[in-house]
Amino acid sequence: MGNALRLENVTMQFGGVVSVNNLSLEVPEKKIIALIGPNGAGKTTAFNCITGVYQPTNGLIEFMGKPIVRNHPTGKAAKSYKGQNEDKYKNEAVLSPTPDEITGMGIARTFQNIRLWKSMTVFENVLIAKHQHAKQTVFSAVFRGNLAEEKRMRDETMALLEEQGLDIYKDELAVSLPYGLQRRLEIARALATKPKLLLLDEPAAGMNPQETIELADFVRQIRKKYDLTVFLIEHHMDLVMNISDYIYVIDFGSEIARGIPEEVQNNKHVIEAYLGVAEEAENE
Amino acid sequence: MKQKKKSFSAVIGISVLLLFVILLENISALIPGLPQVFQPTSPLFTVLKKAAVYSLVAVSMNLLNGFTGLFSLGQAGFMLLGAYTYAILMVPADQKEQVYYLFGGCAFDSSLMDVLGKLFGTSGAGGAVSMILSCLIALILAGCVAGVFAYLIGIPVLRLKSDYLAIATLGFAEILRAIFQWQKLGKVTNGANMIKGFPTFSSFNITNSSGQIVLRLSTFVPFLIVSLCIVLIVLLINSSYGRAFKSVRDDEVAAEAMGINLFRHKMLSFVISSFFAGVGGALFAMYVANAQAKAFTSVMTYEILLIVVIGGIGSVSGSVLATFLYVACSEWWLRFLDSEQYIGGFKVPLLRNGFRMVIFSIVIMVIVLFFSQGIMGSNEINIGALLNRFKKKERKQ
Amino acid sequence: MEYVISVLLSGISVGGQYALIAIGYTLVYGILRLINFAHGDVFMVAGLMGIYFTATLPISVSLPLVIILTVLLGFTIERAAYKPLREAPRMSVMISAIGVSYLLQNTATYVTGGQPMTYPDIPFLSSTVNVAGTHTKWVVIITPFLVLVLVFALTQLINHTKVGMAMRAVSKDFETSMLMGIRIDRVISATFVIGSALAAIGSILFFTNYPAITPTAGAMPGLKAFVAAVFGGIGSIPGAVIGAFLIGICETIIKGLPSSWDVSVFSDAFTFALLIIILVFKPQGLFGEAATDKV
Amino acid sequence: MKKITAIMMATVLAFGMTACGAAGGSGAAGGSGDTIKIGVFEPSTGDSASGGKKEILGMQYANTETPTVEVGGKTYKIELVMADNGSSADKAPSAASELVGKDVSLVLGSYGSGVSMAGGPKFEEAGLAAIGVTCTNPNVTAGNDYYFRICFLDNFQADVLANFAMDKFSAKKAYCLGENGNEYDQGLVAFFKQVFEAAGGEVIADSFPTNNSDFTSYLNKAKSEGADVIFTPVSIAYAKQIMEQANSLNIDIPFLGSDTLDDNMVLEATKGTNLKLYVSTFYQEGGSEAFDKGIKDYINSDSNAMTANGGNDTISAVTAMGYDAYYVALEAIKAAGSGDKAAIKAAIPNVKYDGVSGSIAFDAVGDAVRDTAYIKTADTASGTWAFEKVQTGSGNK
Repeated sequence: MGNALRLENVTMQFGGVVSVNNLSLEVPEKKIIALIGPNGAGKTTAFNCITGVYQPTNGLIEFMGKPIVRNHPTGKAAKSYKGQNEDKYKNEAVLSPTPDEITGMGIARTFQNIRLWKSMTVFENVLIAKHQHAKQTVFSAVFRGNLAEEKRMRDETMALLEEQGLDIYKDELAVSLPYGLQRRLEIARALATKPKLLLLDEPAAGMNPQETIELADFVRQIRKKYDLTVFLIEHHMDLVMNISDYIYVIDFGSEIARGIPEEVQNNKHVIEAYLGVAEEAENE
Repeated sequence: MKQKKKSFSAVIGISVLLLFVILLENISALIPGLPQVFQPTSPLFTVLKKAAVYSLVAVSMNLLNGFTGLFSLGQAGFMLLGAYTYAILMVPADQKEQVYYLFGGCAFDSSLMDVLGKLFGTSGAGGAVSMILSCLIALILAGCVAGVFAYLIGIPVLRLKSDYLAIATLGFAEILRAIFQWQKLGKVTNGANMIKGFPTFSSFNITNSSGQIVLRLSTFVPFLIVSLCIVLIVLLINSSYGRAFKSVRDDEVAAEAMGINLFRHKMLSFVISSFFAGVGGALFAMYVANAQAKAFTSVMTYEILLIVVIGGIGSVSGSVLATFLYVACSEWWLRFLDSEQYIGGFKVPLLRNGFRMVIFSIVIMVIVLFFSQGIMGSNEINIGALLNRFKKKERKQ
Repeated sequence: MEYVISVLLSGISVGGQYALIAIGYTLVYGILRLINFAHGDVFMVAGLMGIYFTATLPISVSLPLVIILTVLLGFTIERAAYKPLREAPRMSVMISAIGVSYLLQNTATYVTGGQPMTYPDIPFLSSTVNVAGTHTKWVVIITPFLVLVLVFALTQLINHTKVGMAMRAVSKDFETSMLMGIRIDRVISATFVIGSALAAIGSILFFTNYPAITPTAGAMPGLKAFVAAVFGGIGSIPGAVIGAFLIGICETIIKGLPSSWDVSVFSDAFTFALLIIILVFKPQGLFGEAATDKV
Repeated sequence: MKKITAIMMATVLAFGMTACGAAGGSGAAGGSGDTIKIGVFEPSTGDSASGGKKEILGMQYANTETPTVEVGGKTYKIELVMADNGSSADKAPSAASELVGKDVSLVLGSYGSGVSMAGGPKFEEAGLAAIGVTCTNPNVTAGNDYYFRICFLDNFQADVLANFAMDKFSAKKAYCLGENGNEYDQGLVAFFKQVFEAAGGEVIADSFPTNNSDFTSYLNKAKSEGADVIFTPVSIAYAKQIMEQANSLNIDIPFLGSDTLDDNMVLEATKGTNLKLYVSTFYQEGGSEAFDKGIKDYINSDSNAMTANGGNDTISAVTAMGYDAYYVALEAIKAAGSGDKAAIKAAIPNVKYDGVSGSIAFDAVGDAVRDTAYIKTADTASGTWAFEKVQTGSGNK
């Protein structure tokens, strides 16, 4: 099987600060891959490049074998560019889709600091994620021209909530849920966009060990059930080692190691740069 | 099931309201000797008409500010576009010479009504048809012109964030006003002069052959049009698109990540809101019986914004309720503060011209500071629920 | 030539007066992220106070009194209308500002009876002078220099005093400053005090030059000063000053264009068009810092 | 719960107020036994408040002078009912219906044409006659059978001033400055241009945006273009500003002003300067000694009246016009033989009255038949108006 996602020489530079430096990685289809690294290593920035929140300064991102993001430094950015390979993509067209276009292609994500729609109920939170695939125009929506479509969206949402065990909360405000359920709701919302690739940004942050174990099972379950590829950022070493098929480690924006969990666990660089910090994080 | 019941009771509620308005308007003809308030010339009806018009504009602003979270202050500008579109299209050909007296006539020498008049006739039932039809077409066109301009303006400004968007839209409204007042465009806009002579709400009163009014519809018509528009806005808000607007308001980043095209949805909301502001502007022109750019200042936008806030940002029924209270207070109930009053032999101090507006602005400040949620918060009046409550009470008794 | 000089002169003086108001906007916006719509009206009230005080008191007493009371007004507005809404959404605060502006204008209408009031002659400032063949008031000549002096003093204050440092910290990061033990309320009050004092001085200069005051006299200068602040990059004092001078000069040049073009009516519209262009192409203004959203 | 309480309060307030309004309305209707009410439709807030208040002053003085009218052997007390139209077209209709609701017999006002045009349809609908005092736009009375006026029209005034400019200064080049979007300013400028250019002169027309305060560019432009006269038919606040700035620029070109400039605020600005200001107006102080003395005593005895007049006792022409309007109203009531509004409306066209501002009669459209205007000049040394001449229009040459 091919790669669901492939990053090639991705560099993200803010002014003089290089957040992601020449990052290349592969996320094979139907696998669970993790991206780890200490705080400020550039993990979330890498996610933001993939999901279109940021436009990388240089590099190429492919999804399902097709290039979706491509850029090379120009103008002011070219002068201050500190990364490598700035000429590699010079002659190719710049691709810079907006986040919603990327979601439309089949990549969905969750956020490090949960971003649910606060004034809306659990049901609505998931229902809105169905909006982009709805077959209706403003007119048909206003004049209720396509009630079947609306019903289909509602039914699918309900089914999804039932699967996630969130149906009993459906009319409650999303923010009133306990923390763990909010995380789960965010994942459910992401699933509602019918993704092929799911990006999880620190799904276990703030969870206790018991919840973390549950989460690991949950991630495996949904991966299987929805036939997904999962790419996640995590601090919890237990979780990462437990569920990942393959791990990339970055620090200061650059890759320092990669491999299957056992390899990474014993890697000298990783222990130096990372594990100490991770333990501190766990001790918190 | 629940949804159906809700919409059913809403339809009933609105029909009852409209019937009530017709009745109220004609009650003085049915029962003689009623107090002055019920006479057709009483301020009650003026206030009702103005409030109806303003409530549409307030709801349209709420759609943008309250439901989509776009802080726009361009409402007066879009009203201006609507008012002028309606006015320019509707001034009858034989009045143009008089109205555009400074410019020796208008650039267009015919009007919508004249065109339709040729089709349906100009008197009797044919005249009525051509009048009503041309009014409707002009209203829709008024909205469309405002909508198209909103689209053009939106391309650059909708990328701006909160306050910047507010100040940019405010600026656009001011620019529009300056353009419409420009004497060089006088052949079209009548420059600084007002355009008048077009059909107003009173034109909808049904008269008999000797010119006497048989059935008054001058308050009913704005109510009808406005309720229709507000129903459409509510339907939009409760549709998939409305939910998408709300998600943009709550969290843009999350909305975008969930596949909602920010720009497209903001633009949609902006254009739709402006469309209804344009219709509102045309109705406003019908209410004041003229169109003049001078009226559409930023003060007007602020007034509407205050109404939205008083009613509750994110509540349609709140906006409507607040409009009626606001207009009635500022234009009717508080007027006594403007003239000297005596209680017994005692002259109440401070009361003189201008005092009304001072009190009024203090009231507004109190509401903004202490009831920052407004009258309704983000809740809606639910007619069905109200009815149920009544039923329960009855049962208890 | 004479004509060109006179246009430039009035442009510079208008710009200087906008600058003094614009600083108030830019300081407040820098810290509270609030467009203080009432600022222009505070400016108008300062003008009215000038009229009422000079009617009974000598100028040497009344002008300082105007500045003190304007400062007090600015302080009170902040405490009464903005402070209670510190936790509320930004839109509510802005609406509160609009409400204050409404209140000030209506009260002014009530007090003055809607009459245009005449600002008194201030010795020296009001007397005329002949510059290169054009007559003008001394105030026109003095304004730009006074502005530069005040701006210099202000930058010293902001860069070298404790309050100034706190102000800079708060404008960079509101929450963190709070956590670092900076007394936010004091800093905000200080901002309003400085802004109002400058508005009061601005009002003395402005109304000496344009002596008729109506209740809406503050609205337009206020809005333009805000545009100037945005133009220069909100939060940046030199930016606001340069923006104000640019807008003042552009505006008078447009007004001074030949009548046959009939474009002078667009002098205000031009200001707004400029604002929109700046916002679209360089949202952070000429000297502002670009803000990035954290995701 | 809080929400519900708020709604309840609002509803109670609404109903309470409606009841109040109702009670007030009916009370007024009942009390009309020996009182006749005259509505005063004037701005006391907004841009034209200053002029509006001075006009009211004339009416109030006339009312204290002649508080009763004898009709059919019975003495009726005259009561003035004020309604503030806020100088804006959107507030005017409700102010108009406020008057209609108070059951007045006829209406006087307004200062400013825009508000008169916006309020006019309300009066027409109610069958209530209105006598415009100083609304000079042709469109006020045209197309409205119920609007009359006792002042001359814009085109007449512009005509007079253009002739004066050519007669007195042999002017060849005139610089005209008006506010953008103000129909009064722009109308006068346009008519002035017509007459002046027809007589072989050259006109440079310019406009400034609303709320402008810097006029130095415009004045310098006039100077550098070599204008012989500067025509500034602007409202009081702008006129004052222009005079002050012209003084500091040492402009020695004569200024021509319309009736709005006949105001003691403007006069004050010219005191002690070298400015030459000529205004056309309805009334010249000294025209009627009895009136002059009476109104001065009235102003000096009442602090409110003093404030309304701008703090001194110089008589504005609008005050004299307000005074005359009151007496025209009394004549109309006498001619009608009752306080009935329809009878009064029918009587007005035939009313003839010799007022302090000249003799007043109405033509077929409802406009006053006037063929002369007073031109007066500001005596800068003493700060008073000096009579210049009586000027007729080109039609009388």
